[in-house]
Parts: sequence; structure tokens; C-alpha cells
Amino acid sequence: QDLTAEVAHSWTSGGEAAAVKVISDAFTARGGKWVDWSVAGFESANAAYISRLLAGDPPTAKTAVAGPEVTELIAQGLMNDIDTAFHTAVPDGVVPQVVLDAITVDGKVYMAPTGMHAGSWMFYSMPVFEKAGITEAPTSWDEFFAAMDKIKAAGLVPIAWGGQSWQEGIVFHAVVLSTIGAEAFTRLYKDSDLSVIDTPEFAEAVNVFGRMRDYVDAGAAGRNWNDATAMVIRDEAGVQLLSDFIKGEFTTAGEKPGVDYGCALTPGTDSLIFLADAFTFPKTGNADEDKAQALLAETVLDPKVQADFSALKGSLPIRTDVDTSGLDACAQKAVELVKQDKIVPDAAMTLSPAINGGFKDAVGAFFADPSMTSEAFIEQYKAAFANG
Amino acid sequence: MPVPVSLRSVAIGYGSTAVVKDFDLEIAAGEFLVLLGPSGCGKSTLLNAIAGLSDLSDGEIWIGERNVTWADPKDRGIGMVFQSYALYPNMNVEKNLSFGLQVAGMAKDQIARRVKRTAAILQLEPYLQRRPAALSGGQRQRVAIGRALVRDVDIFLFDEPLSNLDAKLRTELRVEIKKLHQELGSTMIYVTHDQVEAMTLADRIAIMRDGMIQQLASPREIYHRPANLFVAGFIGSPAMNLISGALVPKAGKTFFRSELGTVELPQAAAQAAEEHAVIAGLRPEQIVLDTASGLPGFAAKVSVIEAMGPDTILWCEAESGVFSVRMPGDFAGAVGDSVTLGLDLATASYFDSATGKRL
Amino acid sequence: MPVPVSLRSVAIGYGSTAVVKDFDLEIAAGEFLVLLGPSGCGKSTLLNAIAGLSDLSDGEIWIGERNVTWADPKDRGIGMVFQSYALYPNMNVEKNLSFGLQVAGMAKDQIARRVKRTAAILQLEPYLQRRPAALSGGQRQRVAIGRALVRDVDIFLFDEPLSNLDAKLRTELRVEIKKLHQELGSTMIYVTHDQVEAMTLADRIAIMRDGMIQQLASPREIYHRPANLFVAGFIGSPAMNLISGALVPKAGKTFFRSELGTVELPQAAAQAAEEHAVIAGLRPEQIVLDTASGLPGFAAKVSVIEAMGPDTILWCEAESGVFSVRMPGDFAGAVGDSVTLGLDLATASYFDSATGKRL
Amino acid sequence: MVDQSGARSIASPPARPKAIGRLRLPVAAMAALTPAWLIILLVYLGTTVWTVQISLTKSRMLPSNEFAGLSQYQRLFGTARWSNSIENVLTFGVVYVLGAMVVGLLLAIAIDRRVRFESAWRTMFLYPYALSFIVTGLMWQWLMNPEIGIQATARAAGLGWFTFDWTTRSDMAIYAVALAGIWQSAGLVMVLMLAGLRGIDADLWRATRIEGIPMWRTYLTIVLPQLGPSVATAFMLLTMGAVRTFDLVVALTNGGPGQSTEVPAKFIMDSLFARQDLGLATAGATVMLFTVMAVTIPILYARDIWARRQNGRL
Amino acid sequence: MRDPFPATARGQRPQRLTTARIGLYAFLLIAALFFLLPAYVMIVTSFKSMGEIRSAQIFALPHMLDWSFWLKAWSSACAGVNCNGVSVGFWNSVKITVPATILSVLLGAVTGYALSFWKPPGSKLLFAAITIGGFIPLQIFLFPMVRATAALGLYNSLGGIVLVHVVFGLPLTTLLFRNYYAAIPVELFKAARVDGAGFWRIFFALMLPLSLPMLVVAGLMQMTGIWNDFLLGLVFAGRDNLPMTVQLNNIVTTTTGQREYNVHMAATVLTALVPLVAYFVSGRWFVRGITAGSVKG
Ligand SMILES: Nc1ncnc2c1ncn2[C@@H]1O[C@H](COP(=O)(O)OP(=O)(O)OP(=O)(O)O)[C@@H](O)[C@H]1O
Ligand SMILES: Nc1ncnc2c1ncn2[C@@H]1O[C@H](COP(=O)(O)OP(=O)(O)OP(=O)(O)O)[C@@H](O)[C@H]1O
Ligand SMILES: [Mg+2]
Ligand SMILES: [Mg+2]
Repeated sequence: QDLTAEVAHSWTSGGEAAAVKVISDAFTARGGKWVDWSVAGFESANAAYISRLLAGDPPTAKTAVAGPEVTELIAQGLMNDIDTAFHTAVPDGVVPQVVLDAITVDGKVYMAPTGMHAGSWMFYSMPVFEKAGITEAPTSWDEFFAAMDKIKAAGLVPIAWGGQSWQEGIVFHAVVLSTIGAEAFTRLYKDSDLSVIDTPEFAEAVNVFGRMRDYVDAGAAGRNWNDATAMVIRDEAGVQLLSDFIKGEFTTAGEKPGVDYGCALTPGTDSLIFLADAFTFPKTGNADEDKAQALLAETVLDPKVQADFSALKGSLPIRTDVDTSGLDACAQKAVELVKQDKIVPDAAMTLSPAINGGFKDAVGAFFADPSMTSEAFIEQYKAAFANG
Repeated sequence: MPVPVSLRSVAIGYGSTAVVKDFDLEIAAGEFLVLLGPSGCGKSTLLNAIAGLSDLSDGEIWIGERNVTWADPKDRGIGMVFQSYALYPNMNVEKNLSFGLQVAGMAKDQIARRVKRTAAILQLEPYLQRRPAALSGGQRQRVAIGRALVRDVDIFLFDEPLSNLDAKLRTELRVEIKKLHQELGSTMIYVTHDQVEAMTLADRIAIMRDGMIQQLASPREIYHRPANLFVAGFIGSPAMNLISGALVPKAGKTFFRSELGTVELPQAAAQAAEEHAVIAGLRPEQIVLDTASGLPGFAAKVSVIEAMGPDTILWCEAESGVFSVRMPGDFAGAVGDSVTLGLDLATASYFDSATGKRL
Repeated sequence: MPVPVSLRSVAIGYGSTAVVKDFDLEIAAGEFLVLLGPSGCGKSTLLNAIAGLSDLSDGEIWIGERNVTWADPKDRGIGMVFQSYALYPNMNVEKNLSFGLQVAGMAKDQIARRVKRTAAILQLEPYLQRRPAALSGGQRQRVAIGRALVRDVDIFLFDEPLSNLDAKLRTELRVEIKKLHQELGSTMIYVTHDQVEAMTLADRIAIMRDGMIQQLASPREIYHRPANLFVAGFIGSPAMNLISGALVPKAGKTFFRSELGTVELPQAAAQAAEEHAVIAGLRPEQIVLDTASGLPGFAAKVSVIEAMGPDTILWCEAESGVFSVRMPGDFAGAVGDSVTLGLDLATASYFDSATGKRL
Repeated sequence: MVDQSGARSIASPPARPKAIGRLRLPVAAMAALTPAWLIILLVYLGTTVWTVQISLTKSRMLPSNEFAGLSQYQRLFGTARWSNSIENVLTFGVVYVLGAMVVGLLLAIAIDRRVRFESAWRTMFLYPYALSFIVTGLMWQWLMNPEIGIQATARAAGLGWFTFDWTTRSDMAIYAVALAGIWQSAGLVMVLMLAGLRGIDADLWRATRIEGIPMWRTYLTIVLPQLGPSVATAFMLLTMGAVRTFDLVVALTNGGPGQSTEVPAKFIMDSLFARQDLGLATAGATVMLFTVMAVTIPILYARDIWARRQNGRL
Repeated sequence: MRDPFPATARGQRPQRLTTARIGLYAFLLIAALFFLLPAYVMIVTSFKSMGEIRSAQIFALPHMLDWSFWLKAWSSACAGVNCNGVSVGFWNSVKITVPATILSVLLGAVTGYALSFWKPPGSKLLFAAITIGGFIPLQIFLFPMVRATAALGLYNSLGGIVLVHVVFGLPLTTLLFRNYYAAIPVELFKAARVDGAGFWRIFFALMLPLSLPMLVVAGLMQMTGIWNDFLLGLVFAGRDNLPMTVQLNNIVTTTTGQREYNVHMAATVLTALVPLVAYFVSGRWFVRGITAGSVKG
């Protein structure tokens, strides 16, 4: 029986590739044959993938963010569901409901999540905090800015800022979550309840976000996230606000959590913003491939695979019943939150890429231009919804 | 095989300016026609049109039995020497010469033979392996000639092919071209500014001016009996001496009256029914230095002496103007000498003052 | 201001091939020197070297008091007409003429005046706004001349400047150049293949061959007393008739013995101490058709008649070869006529058979 | 085209077919142009039609047929980023095209002055063209980063006044992109010009030397006009490049700071693949295409007329 | 300045270093500095460990000449589950680049030649269309071209990708050649026609050799473009023919994954080696005065 699966994914760099290898090895062990079709870069990968769909030659599986970009393909009838395989592999209740909602369309599961990344993190340099006389990670924005002032006074860069709009978008949403809370966050980004934007809490988020401009260095614009991380590693900058994927950078630099760097949730938050990656399965019109798809889904959802994959990828397993002892201290904190259901889906999982793009445009423009008023920003931000 | 060429009310222009207008010319099969005319009169334009390299704006061109007005150059059976040479810069001389033959699909050894012969005629053997850029001006021109000569075509078009060659080579090549013409019997149309070439090569000469033919006749006729003042002035070097005057018929005889006096003309020279303003034209050799010949004469003074080898040109200033006189090469006068000029009015040409036409 | 030009043991080559070797030439201030020589003998090369456009491989060039061997062309005070014209293709005729003046910083109105005058001389007025691509060959050549003439320089270098012009224009321009020479008194070095030009323009003519000077003398001397067989054959058209023979001294007199018999020569013609193989050279005009003149004669047959206007060339076949004879333009013989050729051996040139040198 | 009627007497010329105009069709040339025609008609024109058509639909990730009228255009022109992009690409285009032309031309001229090690120089100036911009963009990012790049180095060397922080300034970032663009493309202009320069007749150079025309003047007034075709080619290529600029921006600034370096091609690309907004992307492409046509066609037309005037050709 | 008229001047002009010459080399050096700066940083970075790189001394020399990142980039850098470096697609790149370059350059040359010299009816329209086509962003073509090649059965094949490159190269190459031919004396073309040569003969025997410098330029451009392309290769070539750049992209590009700058630099340079070598050796075809001596006037 030919259980060949051509798997399209964009996980090509160091840790990512190692993580993929976990899945491919497990898949091979189960009798499948893994054919790798990796394309780094979201745009290129998408371009190639859609082209193949149009040419009637899709790969067996493709990774994607579990969310609307997949739903359009499902609506067009281009995707296979994996409902059966999913329920065979996963007992009820071990996958958080929000995640389950995200991978289910019309009552059927279409995606096999590999893990999730949490935004709304703050990483900081212990030596810098020490030098600046900060003893505790700040837990509110007032504390945060006070701490930043100290770092500034110490002649260091307070925030290691990656001045690209997608990074700024992540930071902004973390700030929004901190001011408006998980419930309103979900209402806004999942149910598109625009009234949330008009609340003073949202305005506060804008205000906080805007204040951060004063704490970044001159070279922030356009900076890659890892170059920002390097500033923290070099103990030149105090904190970096971003997702958990930057941990890998500390690890490869030989830094130890709790010793060289610390991790905490963004000040004022008690929840995680999560983004689930998942395998999706195009209709190939080939029965053998359908079987390979089911096998792959089962493989991905296997608890061991989930744990090993996440450890390497720096993400969190999607299942709450896996052994997470192999994860680092920061991840352990996150796992706890997941178990407590203190997670909200990232806007990318709930709103179309077009709307998300509009967010980034607005946030990027706002951060780069101090003369832009909050009102103007909020106006533009809101308009993004309309464009979606 | 000799073919006739016929141009029928041909008009050619560049953009909106017409260069050649309503041009008719019949060239017989195997004829050697020389085109002569002042710079810019349209000679090259005409050759280009015959070759099919520029479009007519009106009229037809026939080669043999075919109307080739719209035919491709390669279907016209022509070889051409361009005034600007147009050598293939990427090919050496040998390749330049053999290209046309290769295109025609000739056998290798035959090509080699022909190229060899042509190169020999043109004294190009030492340069066969050179590219045009490494040749002197005259050598380039010879390659341009060679490229036409190697080919076996019915019609040859030569655009001032010998202009950059030395006299010796020019004489030799002139003879070669004449020979070739006799051997092949091909029709040849030849543009030149060299009157010796024109006179010696041509079966007929067409004198052009502003895109129109002024006279089409044998060389001898053109020289001795120019059809109008333009031709008279254009042919011959130095130019004809022109004397304004009037033909006066009197008692069955004709007299030529001018500042120099009145002379009776023989019957053959010119006739007029009534008094008629004319211009008499005399070649430098139709003027002699002594009056012993019995010709009507007048006094003049030598102002310039040009020794040109076989003969000497005297420029003599008289009251009525400057006259050029051809004397033998060993003429031994000096500038400032007083001479008496005798005009051979009996053999002179007479042109209507108003129209310039020959009487 | 006239300046002399002096070439001192100059050698020039392309790559490894030497074109001009050990060349010495003194041109006086204000002299009009004509360079004549077969195609490819190195005339253009020499002009280029004088202009400073190609490097010498040896020797020196002096202009006036200055050694300009390494000087930049622009510091030499020269104007040059290129054999290939080298017009600026992107500029119209007017710009082509005025550009050099503009660069030299001449006042606008003065430029305009000069351009106007030059264009008038060259009859280029109608074309001032045209680009070179839209000109006929002769018009282009005139622009090339004009570009040199507008400028005010000490030395003019002309590389076959009139080759593509019609006879009439050529005569006119020849006169203009001569006038200019007299007016400006500039030194002029002039390459031409036209013997009339060479004879009429030159103060001295330098005959070159293979990069070496064969004879440097006045036009008359060159024509009538060629220094060697090469010069004799090169100058004059048709070429000299050459007769092999021997000079035989006998009893204080000198005899010329050849197939045609033995003739006594006058003292002035040639002398020899002992019997000596020579070649006698006779210009076509040194041969006459009747023996009435008392010249030694022999029978021949007219094989070709070339009517060239002012005169007619007869090609006569005799036992000992073909002889060219110059007859008047109105000569009325026919091909096939039997004639008797009389040789004017007294005025002939005699060359050593072995060395080719004039005796 | 053999005349069937055979010999005709010259005295009565045949009735001339009023065949003025071009009967002489270069068949081989037409055949040779067939591939080009096919490509133009099928691919370029076909795609254009497809693009226009999609721009009138609601297409998102995949092409769809749901007609949407001009709503995509409404969205397009309602987006601040689009109008920013247009402005930016104009600034960028002018600086980049002129800069690359000038630098490229100067380099070509310098190299053409018979310098030693010509190949080495040429490769040095051309190599940026061969390197993928994914990484060279990063190099420029570093170099222009005031904290670690040239500015920092200069200041560390004691030049406290030295400032080079374009990438971080909204008002200057587009010039930073143009600078990197010039760096990448000048070599290309150089080889193009070099190919043209090498074709100039040596006698022409000689003529200018005789006339004492200074070198710079010769280049400016004689050589450059003769390089007209090469200049036109380079200009066209660069303009095409400027209009299509995309990866340069992505690699260097990713459109930032803010939207100060966003360009239409990036807008289209983002909409096309990242934002899965095919309708909007095609609307943008349509607007771009028609703008280009509106500018290009008159230029081509004017150039044609001008050339005809200059050469007096038909 | 030296005396332009030294009384002892003789023979060959001595090679002298004039101020102009010095200025020329100074200009070249400064330009080289500008052009090489990024390359310098790149090369230096490729030898540094990540720790050194994080120290952000971009101009500093590496502590030691460590070739390991080059080795890794060439043969063991991972992209997905394959860890074979950029070397993987090398031959595929060659297989795509060689025919695509040759074909597109030839097509451009023929088209430019026909448009310049023969001008059949519709030429101007065609040229205008080609010119405008050059302005359309390639990515817009992606979906239609996918459908087209799929319909032709060329999707996912070497033929398909070559065809796509030829199609997209058309505006560029045509533009290059048409304008180049515009500068060639038309008399040459006329002479060849009189010599009886037809369309193709003139093209191959005369025009192609005369366009040597432009062939080189067009060749270099197309070669670089095709060699560096990865999106088209990715979409059209099929998995068996993926070019080297797909691998390069996979190694170099990442959004959230680690960035091994040293390996990235090495991989980038390695991938660019083929065009770089071509740039270097192409010099001898930039011949001077290719039409010299052909026409007078
Ligand atoms: N670039 C070159 N490389 C090699 N040889 C050359 C080059 N240019 C000219 N020659 C050769 O040098 C010799 C002299 O050339 P030059 O142009 O000086 O002749 P010329 O006397 O002007 O002849 P013409 O009357 O034909 O113009 C010729 O034999 C020619 O073939
Ligand atoms: N491309 C052109 N555009 C406009 N006018 C032109 C063009 N080519 C030639 N002419 C003009 O057409 C006329 C005839 O040119 P043509 O070349 O036929 O002259 P020609 O008789 O060969 O003269 P020459 O003896 O000087 O070579 C000239 O006045 C010339 O200026
Ligand atoms: Mg002409
Ligand atoms: Mg010469």
C-alpha cells in the first residue's frame, strides 16, 4: 500500500526543521512515506500552494494557521475533512474548546493542529534588570514604564524593538488584551464587535502602545526580531515583547531562563494569545493519498509527537494530556494557562488575512509616526474590519 | 545573361521630400550605363531603388520581363557596390567576398576559385585574412567592389566604386571592369564622378540633375554636343568657356555677334531665322593661342598656368572674362605673358540664352 | 601663421607590422604638400601620426619649434579631413561645423559667420539642418571638409577630401582650397589620388610606396622627370610606355638599342660610359602617329580607342607590345587602323634596368 | 511576382496596378515574429484581460466569478496604503532611475577608459545584481542601521556629527531603498552602456581629439547621444524595474517605517498571496497597467515621430 | 602637468600617470568601496560564529577563518527534513538556466532584429505591447500561467519552467536587441540583402555576430534573472526540477525560526557563484569597435 504523503510546510530553519523531522519520522515509522515540499516564507509558500491547487495537483498536506485562510478553501470544497481520524486519535476533552472551534467547520474537523504559539510574552535580560535596579518583572503598565525609565537612566535600551509591522501587531494585540481583558478581546476579534474599539480600555491600549516609542532605540525601524533578541542577549536592551518563538534564540545563544533571561506575560495580562498551526488536507482525488492523509493526521495528533514537536519548535502542545515535562520553564507557565483555559485565539485565527493585514498597516503606521493621533489610528484600525 | 532594366515614371523620396521625380530610363540588355550628376542629385537613391533597397513612392521598375517593383533585392539578380562600402565588419576579407556565393549555395572549391580570382584582380591577396577595420580606405573600397564582382549576376550597380583608389589601380580596375562587362555581357549601371571613367566605360551616359535626366547619349555626343548649358558646364574639366552673344542671320548666312566682334559661322555650326540671343560654348581645347590659324582672335593675358602633366591649362584674362585654354604638357609660357586667343567658333556649341537648350 | 612640419626618422606600425619605416620629411612653413601613393601605402597612417592620433613607434615629429611627438592632437594646431569623414552622427550639419568652434569658446556671432561662409563655399546651405544620415555621400564629404575649414589652424591635413565629389564641384573646391591656402598661408598636407588635384595644388608632391618616399619634388619634375620606374609608372594616366633596351656608347655618342632598332640620342637625353641595360619611358603624348616628324617609327595597329573628351587615347598593338598614344579629342580613326608610331626618344626618360633608377 | 503577361512593349507601359503601399511582405520576418505575437496575445494580453476581469469580482484567495462591480476599486482607492504606495514609487522611481543611470554611465565610461583589470572592476560593480536580495537587503539594513552600521562606525571613529539613519526615518527611508536599488542596478546599466560605448567608431573619437573637444564634453554631446538606444534601453529597464519593485523593499524595510516605503507592487503582492485578496490585487494591477499605458504609449509615439524627423526616413 | 612638448620626445608615447588617470582610478576605487561594502560585511559575517554576529560588530573581522558555515551552507544546511545544503538544486538550476537563457536571448534577438530591420506590418504595435508588458508585475501572471501550462501539459516539467522564463524574458530581451540593432548601420543590412541573403541568413551570419556585446549583456541579465528566480521555479518546475534558489530561500528565509546569518551569507554567495564567474569571464566578449570599418560616412 502506498502511503506516500507530499507535505507542504514552511518550517525550514533550525528548530523548525528538527520539529518537522519528529513528525516525518513518526509518519515513516507508521508505514508512511514522507515527501518533503518545504517552502519558506509565507507569501511564496502560499503562491506555490495555490498554484498547485489551481493546476489540480495539490500536495497531500499543507501546514497553515488554523483559521479563515483554510475556511475559504473548505468552502470551495477543495479540502478533505479528517473528522474520523481526529476522533480516533484524540479523546474528547483533551483539546481546548477554542482550539476545537478553530479547526472545525460545519461540525467536521478539517485540520490537524501541531501545536500553538503564544503571543503576549515579555522576555527580559536579568543582568540589565539588575543593573537598572529592577528586582521584579513588572506586572502592570505603570510598573513597566517605571522600570523602563530606570533602564533608560542606566544608559541602556529599554525595549528591544523589532520595527516590522507584524511584530508590532503582535505587541499591540498583547497590549490590547492587557487592557480590555480576554472576554472583550474575543468579542472584538472573534465576533467583530466593533463597539469594543470605542471603549476607553481600548484607547488606553493605544496610549500604552504609543508610549513605547519613547523606549526604543534609533535603529528599531525594520529590525528583525532576532536582531532585537540579540540586543537582550547582549544585555544591551531590557525587554523584548513578542511571542514564545524567540526563546529558541536565547537557547542557541546558551542563555538559561531564570539566570540570563526571564520570561513573563505582558504586564497586566492573565491570558495567552495563541496561534495554532495545523496540517490541512486538500482533496487530491486519489484514494491512497486520502489514506495517507488520515495516517498523517493521526501521527500529528499523537501525544508523543505533540510533546516532542513542541519541545523542538518552542510551541505548546495542543493536547492537554501530553507529558510536558520536557518543556522549559517559560513553556511550563504557558501550559498551566492552557490547562486553565486562559487562552484567546489570535486575530489571525478568526479574521481574514485581509483584515489582519489592515491591522498591521495601521499599527505599523501609528508606531512609526508619533504625530498620528490616537483617533486617527483607531479610525484606520476600525476601517480594517470593513475592508475584510 | 544580359537583361534590360527599365524605370517607368519612377518617383522616390525621403519622407515628404521627393528626390527623384517621374523618372524614365530604359537600359538595354548588356548596356554599360554611366550615371553622372552633381553631388546630391539622386544617383545613389536611384541605384538603391533599382536594387530594391528603398521603396518607390510611384512608378515601376522592370528587370527583363519582370516587374520587380515589389520584389525582394535577392530576387533581382543584382550585385552592388555601395558608396559607403557597407562591408561586413565581423568577417574577414575572404568571408566578405565569399558570403554572397555561399548564400547562393555555390560549391566550396568554386567559391575558393572565384574569390581567389577576384582578390587577384583587386590586388587584395595579402589582406584576405584581415577584417575591414584593419584595412586602408582604398583596400576597403576594393573589398566592396570585390563583393559585387565575385558574384554571377545579371546586373551590376556600382556607386562610385573607384573613388578612393590611386590612378594606377583605377586604370587597371577600369579595364578589368570593362573586360568583365564584355565577358559576362551583364548590364551595368555605374555612378562615377571621374570623367575619364565615364567617357571610357560608358556605352551611354545619363547626366542627372535634381533627380531628372538632362541628357542621355554616348560619351562622345555628351562631350561634343551637350544638350544644354548644364551638361556643357558639368562635363569637361575645366569647364567650357561661355561667351554671350547673338546669332544674327543675314543674307542666308549666320553671324555670331559678341563683344569680341562679329564672325560668320559655317552652315553646320548653328542657324537662326531671326536674331537670337545665344551663348557660345568652347572647350579649352577649342581655343588656340595664335591667330595664324585664321580664327577670330583677341588679346588676353595669362593669369594662371596649371601644369597637369600631359597638358597645361592656361587661364587667360581678357576684357570679356577669363578663358581657359588647353595647351600641351610641355608648354613653356609664363604667367603675365600676353597672348592672342583664337576661338574656333565653327565647332563651338550654341545654346539658347533663355532656355539654355542647345540650338 | 605658417609653421613648418618635420618628420624625423618616423616609424609607425599596427601591432607588429610596420607600415611606415624610418620616414623623413621636411615640410616648409606654408607649403602645400601632396602625398601620393598606391592604396595602402601608409598615407592615412602618416596623417594620423602627424595629427597625433596614433603613436609613433620611433622617431620625432616637430611642428614649428616644438617637438610634438607626445603632444595631444589639440595642442598641435591642426585641422583634419578624415578619409572616413567621421561626422558626428547626432548633430546636424550646422552643429557639426560649429561644434569645434563652440568648444574653443568663440563668440556666437563669429561662429555663425564662419559657418555661413564655409557652408557657402561648400554649397551646403540647403542642408545645414540635416543630420549626416540624411545626406548623400558627396554632401557628407563636404561636411567633413567644412569641419576642418571652419577652424583657424596652422596645419591642415586632408585625406582624399574631394574623392566623392563631381568634377565641377571638385574643380571649384580645389580652387577654394588653393585660395584658402594663399590667404591663410597655412601648411597643408593633402592626400589625393587625383593627379589633376596633385598637379595643380601641390608645391611639392611626395610619392610614397610601402611607407617610404620615392620622390619628393615639384609636380612638373615628378611628371617629366620621374625618379624611378615606380614613380614613372604611377604618375600619368595612362601610364608611361616602357621599352626595354640598352644604352650603347659609341664614338662619343650615345645610342639607344632596342627591338625597334638603334637610334642616336641627343646629349641631353642620356649618357652612358659603357653598354648599359635600360628602360626607356615615354608618355603617351611623347608618341606620335606619323613618321613625318622624322622620329624613329614602327608599325602598329589600333586596338582600342578611348575618347576622353579633350583627348583620345589610342591603344596600339605593335610587335613589341602595346603602346598608349594620346591624340586630340577630335581624333577620327577607327579600331583596326594600321598606324606608324613615332617615338620621341630624345625627350624620353631612361631608367636603369636593374635598379629602376632614373639615369 | 512574375508578370504573367510576358513581354510588353516599352512604348505602351502596362496599366500600373495602383499598388502603392506595401505589397512586399517580409514573410520570414512575420514568421519570426509569430512567437512574440503569440506570447503577447496569449500570455500578456490574456493575463491582462483575466486581471481586469478578476478585479471586477469578489475573489479572495482563489479566483471566483462573483461579480462585484467596481467595489474593489473603491476599496483600493479607500486604502491609505495604496495612495502612499503610488507616491512612494514615484519618488523612488525618479531617484532610482536617475541615480542608477548616472552611476552606471559613469562607471561604464570609467571602465571604457582602458583601465587595467577591467574584468575585475566590472565584476565588482555588477556583482550586486547576482546576489539574491533576501540577504543583501539585510546587509543594507545593517549598514544603514544607525546603531550598528556606518553611522555607528563613523561616530566611534570620532566623527560625532556623522549621521546616516535613513532607514529609520519615515521621510528618508524611501531614499534608502533607492540607494540600495542603485547599488544593485548600476552595474547593469554599466554593462549596457559598455556594450554601446564599445560600438562607437574610433574615427569619431579621433575627430573630437583633433577639434580639441574635452573628454567630458565628448561624452556628453557626442557619445551619449549616440548611445541613445542604449540609454533608452537602460531607462526602460530601470523604469520597469522601478514599477515592479518589490523584493528590494521587502528585504530592506518591508514597507516601513510605517508605510513610508510601501510600493504598489508590494501592495499587489501582499494582497495577492499574504492577504488573500485577489480582487484587490488585480484591481491594483489594473490601475498600474493602465497608468503605465497612459504614460508609455504617448512616449513611444512621440519617440517614433521624433526619430522619423531626425532621420528623414519614412 | 608634464610639459606636453619635451624637446627629447621620441617614439612611443610613454605610459604616464596623468592627474586625469589618477582621478579615474580614484573614482573607481571610491565606487568599488561603495559597491563592496555590503559584500565585505557579508563575507566577514559568513566566517563568524553566531555569538560574534550577535555582538553586532558588523565590520569587525572574524576571530578565525572558519569555513564550516560555507561547508554547511553547501552541503548540510537544513531546509525542512532535507539537510543537504544549497548544493541540492545545482544541476537543476543549470538545466533550467541554460536552455531558458539561450532560448530567451535568441527569441529576443530574432524579435528585435525583425522589428528593427524588417518592420513587417504591426511591428510598432507589437513593440509597444512588448514594452508595456515589461511593466506588469510577474506575480500577476502566476495563476493564468499555471492554468495555461497545466492545459498544455507542461506544468511541473522542465519544459514548462523554460517556457515560462522565455515568456517573461521576452520584453527585456526584445527591448535590448531592438534598440541595439537600431544603432547598426542599415547599409550592412542592405548589402546582405543584395548579396542574396534572406531573413535567417542575415540574422545568423551578420547580425548575431555583430550583436556580440548585446548577446553578452542579454545573456548575463537573463542568466542572472533565471538563476536567481525561485518563485517561478517553485511553481512551474515540478518537485524533481527545483532550482538551487528554492533551497536557498528555504535556508535563508524564515519568519519565526532561527536565523543562522553566517550560513545564510555563505549560502547566498555560493548560489551566486555561477553568475559571478560569468560576469568575470564575459569581459573578452565586450569587444571594442565591432562595426568598425564597415561603412564610410
Ligand atoms: N588597424 C590596422 N591594423 C593593421 N593594419 C592596418 C590597420 N589599418 C591600416 N592597416 C594597414 O596599413 C597599411 C597602410 O594603411 P593606410 O590606411 O595608411 O593606407 P593609405 O595609404 O591611406 O591607403 P588608401 O589610399 O587606400 O587609403 C595598409 O596596408 C593597411 O592594410
Ligand atoms: N535619408 C535621407 N533623408 C533625407 N534626404 C536624404 C536622405 N538621403 C539622401 N537624401 C537627400 O537626397 C538627395 C539625393 O541623395 P543621393 O544620395 O541619391 O545623392 P547622390 O546623387 O548619390 O550624391 P553623391 O554624389 O553626393 O553621392 C540628396 O540631396 C540628399 O541630401
Ligand atoms: Mg551617392
Ligand atoms: Mg587612406
